[in-house]
Amino acid sequence: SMMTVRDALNSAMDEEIARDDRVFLIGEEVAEYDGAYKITRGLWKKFGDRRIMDTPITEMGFAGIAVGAAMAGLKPICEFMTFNFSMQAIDQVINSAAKTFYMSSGEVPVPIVFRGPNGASAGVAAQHSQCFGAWYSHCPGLKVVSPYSSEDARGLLKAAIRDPNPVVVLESELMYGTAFPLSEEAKDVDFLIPIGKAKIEQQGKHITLVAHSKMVGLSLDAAKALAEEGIECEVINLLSLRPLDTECIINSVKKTNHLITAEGGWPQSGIGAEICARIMESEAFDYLDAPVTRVTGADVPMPYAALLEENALPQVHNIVAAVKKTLNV
Amino acid sequence: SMMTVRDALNSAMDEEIARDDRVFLIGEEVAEYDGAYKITRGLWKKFGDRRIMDTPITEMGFAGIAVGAAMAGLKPICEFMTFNFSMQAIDQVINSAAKTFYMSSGEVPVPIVFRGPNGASAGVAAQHSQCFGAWYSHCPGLKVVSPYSSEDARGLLKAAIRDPNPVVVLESELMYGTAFPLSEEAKDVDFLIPIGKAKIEQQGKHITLVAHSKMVGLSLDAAKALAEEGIECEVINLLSLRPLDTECIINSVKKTNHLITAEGGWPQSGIGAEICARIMESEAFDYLDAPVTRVTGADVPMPYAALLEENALPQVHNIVAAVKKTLNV
Amino acid sequence: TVEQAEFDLQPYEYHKLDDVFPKKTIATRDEMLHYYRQMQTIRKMEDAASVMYREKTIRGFCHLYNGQEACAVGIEAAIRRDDEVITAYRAHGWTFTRGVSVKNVLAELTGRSTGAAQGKGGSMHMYKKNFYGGNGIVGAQVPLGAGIALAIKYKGEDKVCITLYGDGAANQGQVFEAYNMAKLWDLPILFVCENNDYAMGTSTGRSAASTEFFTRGDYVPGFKVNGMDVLSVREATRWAADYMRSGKGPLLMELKTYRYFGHSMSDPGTSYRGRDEVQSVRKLKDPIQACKINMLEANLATEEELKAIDTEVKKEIAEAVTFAKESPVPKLEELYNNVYSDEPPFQVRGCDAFTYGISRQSKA
Amino acid sequence: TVEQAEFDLQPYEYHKLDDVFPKKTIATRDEMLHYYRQMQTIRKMEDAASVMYREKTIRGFCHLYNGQEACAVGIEAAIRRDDEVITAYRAHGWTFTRGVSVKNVLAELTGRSTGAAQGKGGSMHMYKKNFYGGNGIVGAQVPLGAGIALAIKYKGEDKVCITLYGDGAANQGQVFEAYNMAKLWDLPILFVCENNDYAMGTSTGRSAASTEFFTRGDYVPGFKVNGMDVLSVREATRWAADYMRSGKGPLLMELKTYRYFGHSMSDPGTSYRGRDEVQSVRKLKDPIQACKINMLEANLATEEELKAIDTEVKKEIAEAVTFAKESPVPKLEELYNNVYSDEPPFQVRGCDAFTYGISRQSKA
Ligand SMILES: Cc1ncc(C[n+]2csc(CCOP(=O)(O)OP(=O)(O)O)c2C)c(N)n1
Ligand SMILES: Cc1ncc(C[n+]2csc(CCOP(=O)(O)OP(=O)(O)O)c2C)c(N)n1
Ligand SMILES: [Mg+2]
Ligand SMILES: [Mg+2]
Repeated sequence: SMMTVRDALNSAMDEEIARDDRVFLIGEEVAEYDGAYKITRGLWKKFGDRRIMDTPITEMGFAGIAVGAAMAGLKPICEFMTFNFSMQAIDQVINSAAKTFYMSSGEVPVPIVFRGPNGASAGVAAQHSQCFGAWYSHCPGLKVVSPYSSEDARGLLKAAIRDPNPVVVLESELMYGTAFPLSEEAKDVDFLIPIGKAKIEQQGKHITLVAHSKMVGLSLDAAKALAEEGIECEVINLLSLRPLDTECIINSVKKTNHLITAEGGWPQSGIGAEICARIMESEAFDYLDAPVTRVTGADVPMPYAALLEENALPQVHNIVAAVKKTLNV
Repeated sequence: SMMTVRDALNSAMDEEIARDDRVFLIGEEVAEYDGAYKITRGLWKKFGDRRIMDTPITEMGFAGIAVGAAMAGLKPICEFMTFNFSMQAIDQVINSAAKTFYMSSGEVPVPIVFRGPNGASAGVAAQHSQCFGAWYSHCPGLKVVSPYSSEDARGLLKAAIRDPNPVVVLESELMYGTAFPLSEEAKDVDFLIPIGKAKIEQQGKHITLVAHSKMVGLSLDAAKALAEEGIECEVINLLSLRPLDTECIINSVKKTNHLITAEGGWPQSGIGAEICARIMESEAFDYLDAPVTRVTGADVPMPYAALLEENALPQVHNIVAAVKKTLNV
Repeated sequence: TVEQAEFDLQPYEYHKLDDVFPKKTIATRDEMLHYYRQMQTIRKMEDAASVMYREKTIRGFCHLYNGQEACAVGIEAAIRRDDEVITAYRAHGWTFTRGVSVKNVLAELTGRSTGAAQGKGGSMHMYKKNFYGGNGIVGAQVPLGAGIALAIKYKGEDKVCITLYGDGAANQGQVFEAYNMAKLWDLPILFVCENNDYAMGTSTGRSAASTEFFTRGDYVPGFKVNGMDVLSVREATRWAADYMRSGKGPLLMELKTYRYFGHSMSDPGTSYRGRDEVQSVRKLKDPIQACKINMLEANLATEEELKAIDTEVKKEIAEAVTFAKESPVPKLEELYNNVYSDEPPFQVRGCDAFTYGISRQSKA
Repeated sequence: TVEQAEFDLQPYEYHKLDDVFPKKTIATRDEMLHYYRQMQTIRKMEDAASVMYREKTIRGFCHLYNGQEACAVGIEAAIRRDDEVITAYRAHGWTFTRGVSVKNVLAELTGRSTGAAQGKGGSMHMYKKNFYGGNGIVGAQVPLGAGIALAIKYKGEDKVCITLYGDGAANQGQVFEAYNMAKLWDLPILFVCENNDYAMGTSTGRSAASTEFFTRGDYVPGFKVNGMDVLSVREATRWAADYMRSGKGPLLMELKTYRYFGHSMSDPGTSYRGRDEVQSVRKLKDPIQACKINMLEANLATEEELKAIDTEVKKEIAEAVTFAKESPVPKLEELYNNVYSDEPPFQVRGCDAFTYGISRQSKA
């Protein structure tokens, strides 16, 4: 059967809130309004004010409150209406959530989930289109996941909620309405995707494409187009950005000898940069028949006009071109 | 003659404030207290309340005020007591300062400098020891510089103040008291170091070490130690993290065929990662006789205890070991 | 028709201020016709935007100002062209009163190179001399406004800065930080809280422990104004501008107003309030209707004159819509332009390792 | 000596509250001896820390609590052990009253494995059950405290959360955000502003447009207490705790106090205030002296008894100093431990591409 990413996220929260009384949801418009992007639809009607809490527009304050509640033994899901607004609260995410377990040497765990749409949406311009993958995954103490499909969304969000650590869940607004087939296994209330493990979406022998979130779809599309020309791509869906599953990438590179990374965020010190560095530093380096190159967002703030926006973000043709350059075909 | 980094920064501000009435300094304890780390010593006595403004402890607010003043034609120097506290204000740095010129398509320039100590200090634990090099340099619209020596500090800070764009100046608290020789040229009131250009601190033919800020010193020390074993290192002082002077690194790699990066921040998606990626993507890749590897801070929040802290940060031996591994000696 | 008339002002409420505002004011025929035309232009411009949004010629967010026209027009009537203004993302009305033509506003919404920001900014980000946008981050414009006011004081200019934010934004911590510094340093800033009862789907009572927004500056003197009456807004702002120009420091004005559309075009705006509620405000409190009735009753204008204005406005809007739809989209190379100010052309990385653009300065 | 005595309380000031506190209170001999011993222990522990800092056995920041002892001890006297407390970086006193021994506090300061946080946290970051530290980011602990209070209410516990911050922190925007949500949701939180006149080198008048900190919660009822009198603090807190336990929501307590040392050990603390000022507070308002005089005058204790306590305290501190200096430093492998909670051992990258550690759970 099919399920949208929206419903996958919704069902994951629904089940986890039902399962564990310590789990509650807090954020702007998450309750009575059913969520700005309707991810939390129906939850307030079902669980009421205690479990589903609307907040004023005060990101630093409510993120801090959520972290405090986690320190005191609850398991908050803190929704940022978009991750862009998490910048107002990022001190609480990093300094209070990510670092406290270490600073307290194990005395104060902070089991919290920060989630919401991340990266580009459509026509919302520079302040509303930033990808926070690189920033958050830079920081030890946090875990960072980023689902692509509905199955990913369900399994990762559930795993994040059950994790005793702070986990950032980076979703894509542009994917919320996309429906994916859902396996029977993934419908299980205990379906969890282990944080820190990547998934090979498609086997291939000529080149490896590594991506997360929406870029997995573009990579699969590129792979399809390239298959027609006899090029078989192996597509890796990272799922987690921290811990990053280096082993999976290394093994794939040992097989394909070629690697392209794809992400929606800015290039400099992005996810692709880290992957390049890890490959360089690993034994996979010796297996490379060509240098790794990155497909990324353009190195500009996001413009509003459609044509510009389209070209500020990676398209299938960028991946295809990168593959051909790499394979020299 | 010798000058400390502290005095270099101080003199740069002193001269630029004297030179241009639009330049003013704003931050916590910068005026009457002479600065938490005494970088602004004497400026308030000299220039008074109008030019040197103490603020309440409200980073988001005063950073926003500084950005607003820049939009309205002034040239603020906004001091963060340490860059750790810039996390409370980072939305104003990124969304208001870095993106506005682009969003307004050239209508509203934002000539502002954000400066202060960045990265590790001594014995101040996890919340006070983060390096923001990777985060800030990730973002187009910002420029990011990071001086090592007194000459760097003077020339870069002056260039930053005169730049019509938002510039982040990442200093090192641990270097403030260090004295360096200062050339006659660098004493000039119009001494500027161009933003975006790296500097070769030392020529060498066997391997290139790329670093910024305090790590330049460690790289030079490592180079010295290695020289005794006949290994000649070329040491590049990045000076700017955005724009990053890829050309300088590429040219050096073409000569030495080996590269090590060194930084104080966390490894994942750090400065070294970006350099690895750029080298991979450039013609320099073909000149590499061994993979590039990174020397970085350990992938943990900063601990307090001296032995742990020492080992959470790169030491000369890490660079030396990395060089030897790379050169296989 | 007469050349001028006296009007009763709507009752004000005060915080740490005496009963300072007049009870009546005189407005001339020209003034009133001007306010009417401006409000009507904003209204029709927004209506056009809503149609274009539904037609999908406008994308993304689109926050309309319908119902709140008297706020911008009333304040603008009391300040000078070179006074400074900054607001949030609900910025079309202000962009217009600050001097951008309807054409350039709508062309920005359609993302054309003739737009106020050459298509880079869209609905939330338009600018003009003495107008600093257009900020998409709720509350962020408030410290910016205080900074603009700081620049005024620093330069010794005889200006004030009008800084607008919503009832939802009024809870943001940085707003309180700005109050504090504005008061400490006596900055010439008028904090204007446009209280339209809702922040997206959240009514004020659910987000604010005190909904007396005019009092929330604590030590910042404040007052509450009926934001549906352009003259009441004008008189309060006039007094406030004088106060600030004389160096007495910040003030806080709450404008009680209402928005007719949903929060943004994607919000039907009916789940959290009844259609009745919206209808009743439209019917009983509409700022444009009120202005019209005032004029007619005072014999400042005839029904026909106002109709004629309506027709002219309609025509202007229609032309602007055509302009906005037919203007060229920005050239692809614009993607790379204006990343940095005053920089020689430089290479910018595109979406892969082989695609680069050249960044240049490109002025509208 | 007598078993108990009645004492006059210091005058209180109120905001949005009637004159609710008693004018007098009864304290027993045991209570007073306990308060005296606790305050004296904190004082001497901090004095020891200052010596060790000068000797360089303590590094980095070291914020001492001297002068403010009656705040922690007075509040602690009125709450229960399982009530919750969170404070800022000036945390040694609270760490002690919450149950960490002087040994473990000082060993944390010397960065030893026997420290309260095994040497990971240092001066600013110590914790204990029902005590959440120790936060180095000015103001950040205030929303955290509101979150702890939220958890209390959520779990239906009969507890309150004491959330402390300084006069400087009182200007931070997130403090106002926390007031708002605490009031909207009637959280059982006592906001405690420890007003010691300075934030580093900035006196309150230079950083706050209103220095009436007990009023700055606006809709949050508040009161101002002489923070140098342990019994006045105790009685106000007692009343507040009852109020909060009965579900009436947040309160704001300003404690007027003073710090004797510089802001941190690296601050001589004399450029922004006169030595006279410090001396005069020490002489005329010292909380320990006041407690002592109260006891002696009321015949609750004899001079000898108090001297005996002083001697015991001195001994305890001396032993703790030795302990802190002689405890082992953490093993190098601790560097990698406790990055994540409840995680099987995993590899962590060290400072170069060839150095890795194994991260494990390691409890003190
Ligand atoms: C920091 C931040 N948080 C959340 C949002 C999403 N958002 C945009 S507008 C809005 C409601 C603001 O309401 P109000 O301040 O009353 O202004 P109005 O829309 O009524 O004009 C919200 C929650 C945002 N843009 N920025
Ligand atoms: C967000 C942030 N900004 C600045 C600092 C640096 N800083 C540490 S303590 C302090 C002064 C705080 O004063 P106050 O709140 O009065 O507390 P006190 O030190 O008097 O106890 C400052 C500015 C910080 N730690 N965090
Ligand atoms: Mg509103
Ligand atoms: Mg203080």
